[in-house]
Amino acid sequence: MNKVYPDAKSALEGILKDGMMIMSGGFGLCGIPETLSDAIRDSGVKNLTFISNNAGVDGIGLSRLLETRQIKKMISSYVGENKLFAQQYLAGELELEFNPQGTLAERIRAGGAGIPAFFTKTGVGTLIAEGKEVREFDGEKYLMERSLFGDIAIVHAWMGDTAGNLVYRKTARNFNPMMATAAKITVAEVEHLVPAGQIDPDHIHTPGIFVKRIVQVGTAKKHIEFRTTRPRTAQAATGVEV
Amino acid sequence: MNKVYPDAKSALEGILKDGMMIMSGGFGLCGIPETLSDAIRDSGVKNLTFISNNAGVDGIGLSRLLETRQIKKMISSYVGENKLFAQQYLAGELELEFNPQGTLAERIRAGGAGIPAFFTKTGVGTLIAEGKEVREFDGEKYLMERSLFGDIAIVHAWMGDTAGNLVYRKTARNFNPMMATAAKITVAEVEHLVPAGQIDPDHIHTPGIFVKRIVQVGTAKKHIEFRTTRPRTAQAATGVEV
Amino acid sequence: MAWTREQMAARAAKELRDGYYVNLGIGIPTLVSNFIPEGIEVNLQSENGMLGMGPFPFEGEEDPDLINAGKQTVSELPSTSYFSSADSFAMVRGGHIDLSILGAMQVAQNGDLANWMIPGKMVKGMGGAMDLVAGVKRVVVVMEHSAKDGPKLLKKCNLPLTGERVVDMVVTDLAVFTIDKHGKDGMALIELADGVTLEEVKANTEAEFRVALKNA
Amino acid sequence: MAWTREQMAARAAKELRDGYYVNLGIGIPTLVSNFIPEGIEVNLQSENGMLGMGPFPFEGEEDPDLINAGKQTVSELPSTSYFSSADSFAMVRGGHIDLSILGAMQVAQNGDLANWMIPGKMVKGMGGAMDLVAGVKRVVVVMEHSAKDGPKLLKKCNLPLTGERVVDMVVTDLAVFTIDKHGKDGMALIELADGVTLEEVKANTEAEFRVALKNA
Repeated sequence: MNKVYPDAKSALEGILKDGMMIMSGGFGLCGIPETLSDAIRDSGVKNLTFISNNAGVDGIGLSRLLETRQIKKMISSYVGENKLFAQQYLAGELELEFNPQGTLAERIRAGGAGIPAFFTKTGVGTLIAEGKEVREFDGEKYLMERSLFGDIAIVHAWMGDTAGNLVYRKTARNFNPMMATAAKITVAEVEHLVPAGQIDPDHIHTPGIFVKRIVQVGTAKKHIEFRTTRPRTAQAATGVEV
Repeated sequence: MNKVYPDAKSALEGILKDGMMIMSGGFGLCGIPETLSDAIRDSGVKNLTFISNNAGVDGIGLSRLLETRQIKKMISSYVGENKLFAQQYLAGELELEFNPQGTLAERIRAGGAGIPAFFTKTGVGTLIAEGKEVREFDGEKYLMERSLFGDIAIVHAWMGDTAGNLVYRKTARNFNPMMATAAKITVAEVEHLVPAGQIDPDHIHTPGIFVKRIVQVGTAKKHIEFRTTRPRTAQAATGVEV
Repeated sequence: MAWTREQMAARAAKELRDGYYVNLGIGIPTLVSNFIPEGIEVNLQSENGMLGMGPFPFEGEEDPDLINAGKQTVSELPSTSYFSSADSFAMVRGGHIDLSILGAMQVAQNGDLANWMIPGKMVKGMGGAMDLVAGVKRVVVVMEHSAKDGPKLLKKCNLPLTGERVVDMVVTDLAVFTIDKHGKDGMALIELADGVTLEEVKANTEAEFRVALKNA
Repeated sequence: MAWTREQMAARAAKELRDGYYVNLGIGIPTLVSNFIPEGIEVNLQSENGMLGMGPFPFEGEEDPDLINAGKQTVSELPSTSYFSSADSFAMVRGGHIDLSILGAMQVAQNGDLANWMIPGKMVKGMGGAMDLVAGVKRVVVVMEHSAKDGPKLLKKCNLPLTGERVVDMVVTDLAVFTIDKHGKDGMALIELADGVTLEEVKANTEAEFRVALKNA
C-alpha cells in the first residue's frame, strides 16, 4: 500500500472537488502546508470552505486562494493579519465563522474522535453562544459545541515515514495533529521523508493510520511573520520587547 | 519550586485522606504506578475509590489494597484477572462501576480538559446506557457521558525531568497521560529522573504543568502477565499462538 | 464435517484488504493474523495503545512494556507507533479502523451482539469491546455456530448486549452470514462450510435468514 | 502622575507566585515577564502549543518553527515542552494555568470583559482570548484606565463580551481593583498609583466600587 507521492500535485490528484470542506493546519505562518495549499490553488477548484486557525498573510498561504476567489467560507479564530481577507469580507464576498481558538481545536479533535458534540465554558454569555444549547453542570454554565470533519485535511510535518507516521517540530505542531485525524482523506507534506522504522515509535505524533498520502517538500517554504530578537549583548530577560 | 521527592512515602505525604478518589495509571500490569500504590497501602488510608482500567492481579498492584480492604469502589473496564476482586464483589464488600474502556479513557481526558460532558456511540442500547441521556445527531444515537476528575492521580513513566515533564515507554503509556491531567494533584513515579533540559521537548508526552510531585523508582517492579513468545526457529507469523 | 478453528480464521482473513487497519479480538480472531492473504499488507491495532503490532517476541526478548490488549507480550514492527488509551479509542470511535474481527456469545439477525456478560455469573467487564463494535467501520464475528445449550444465532439476543446493530458478518464452523445492520435486508447465508448442508445450518440457527449462497 | 506601562507591568508582576504557570497576552502583559520578582520561578505558556517559553532569540537564531501566540519568534528553555493546539487548550480550559494577564477594552464591575471586537469595525477574531478567560484560574487585566471616548471600567460593558464574570483584578495606570466575580462583594479599589488621588479615580470610573485601600 504505497502512500508516497512524488509531488504535491499528484498527492492531491482525484480528491479535489468544487465546494468541498478542507482542514488546513498551521498557526499564523508556522507549520502551514503551503506547498499543498499552493497546489490546491493551481488545481483551480473553487467554492471551498477552509477550516484553518488563520488565513495566511497577504501573498502567503491561504491568502493566495483568496486572491483567486477560490474560497467561499473560512472557519477560523483570527484573521487580523490579512488585508485581502478584510476587503473580501466587508464586500460580502466571503463567509466567515469565528470560533474561539480552543473551541476550534476541540471541535476538530472531537470530529476525529467520533464525538459529535461536547460542552465547554468558553464563550458562555458572548456572541458565540447565540443559537447554541446552554446547559448547567454542577452549577456552572456550558455551551454545547458540535464536531468538525473535513472532506480532506492538509497538514505539514517536520518528518514523515513511508507508513504515514508523522513528527512535528516545535510550535509548528499546533493544529496539524488534530486535523490529520478529522477528514476523510489526509494528505501530509513533510520536510524529511524516511523509510518506516527510522522514527522511534514513542516519538510519533500522528500514527500512520491517519495519513493516506504523503509528499516530501523540503524546507524552502518557511516564513517568519514577526522577527523579534534580542541583541547578543543584552541580559537574558524573558520575553523582553526590543 | 522543587517537585522531586526522595521516595514514594514522602511524595504522598500530606495529600492522602480517607474516602478520596484516586486515578491510577496502567493497563493490566503494564505501566502501573506500583511503588506509589504500595505506598498508599502502607499509609493505611481507606474507603478509597480507584479509577483504574484494571485492578491488578492477585498479589500485585491495586490488588494489594484489596487485601487490606482499603478500597471501597473501583471504576474500571475489566477486572477478570483478579480472584480476590471477584470474592469481595460477590460478598457485597466492594462497589464496582464498569465503563467501556474507551469511554473511561475519554471521561478522564475530558476531566483534565475542562469538558464536563460529551457524546459517544459506545454503549447505546446496552446496560451502560441506563440512566444516561440518549440524543440523536445526524440520525445516529449517542449517549451523554460525564467527565471524571480525581483528588489525586498516580502515574508511572519511563523518564521524567526535574520540571515534571514525562515520557512513557511503548504500551506502558496507556492511561497514564490522561490521568496525569485529571486530578487536583498528580504524583509521578519514573524509572529514570534527569535534569530539566535533557529530554527533547518534542518528545515529551506529559508537560510538567500536570505533575506536582515526582519520584524516581527504578525498574525493579515490572511484571509480565502473559509471557507469550515464539521459538527462534519458527517462521515470523504475526500474532501466532504458540 | 464443519470448519476447524483454523479454517474459520482463514475464512475471516478473506475479508482483509490491502492497507487495512484491523483490530483482532482474543481467541480465534487472533489466529486470523496467520492467514493474511499473500501480497496484502495489513496493520494490526491493539487498543491498549499500539498500531503496527508484531508477532510474539522471540524467547528472551519479552518486554514488560510491550503487550497487546490481551496482556500478552508482543513485538514491534518498522511501522509501529504508540499512543495513549484516549488517542487509541479516539481512533476506534472515530471510525478510522477498517475492520474488527471478534468472538461472540450471541448474534441476533439485526446485528445485535452479546459477548461480555452472563447474568448471575461473575462479570469480568467489557474492556474495549463496546467501543470497538460501536466505532469500527466493519465488524466480523467469528464463533462456534452453537453453544452447548443451543443456537447462538438468534432472532433476538437474550444476554446483555455489547452493541446494537453492529455486526456485518458472522463466520461460524458451519457457515458464513452477512447482516444488513442498518438496512432492511436482514441476515443472509452466503457460504456453507465444507460438507455442511443447508438443512444442518437451518436446524442449528434460530435467526431468520435468506439463503443467498454464492457459487451454489 | 499616573503609572507608566512599565510600572503597570511591574504591579501586575506582584501577582506572580513561585511555581506559577502563566499565560501573558500581547502588549503591556508581555512586559510583565521583565518584572518577575527575585527568587520566584514562573513558567510561561503560549497557547499555540508551548510551555516554558523563553525570551526572544539572539539575532540570527530565529526559528520559523518557534513562535509565540503573537506570532513572534521566541526561544526554548530547559523546561520547555511542545504540544498540539487541542492539548494546549485542554490545559487552558481544564484550569491548569494559574494566572492569565491580558489587556482589555472594557471591564464591568461584575467581572465581565470585552476585548475582541468593536461593532462596525473589521473584526479580527477572538483567537484564544475567550478560552483563556473562561479557563484560567485567575484573570488579571492590565489596561489604560480610560479610553479617548471615556471610561473603560463600567457598570456594564457595551461592547460584545469576551467572557462573563471572568476578571479577578484590574491594574490600570491610575489604580488597582479586585473583583469578586462569583460572589456579591463587587469591585474594590485596593491601591492608587503613585500621586493619584481617590477623586481622580472616581472621576474616571463609571463602575461602582468600594474603597478598600491597603496601607492607606
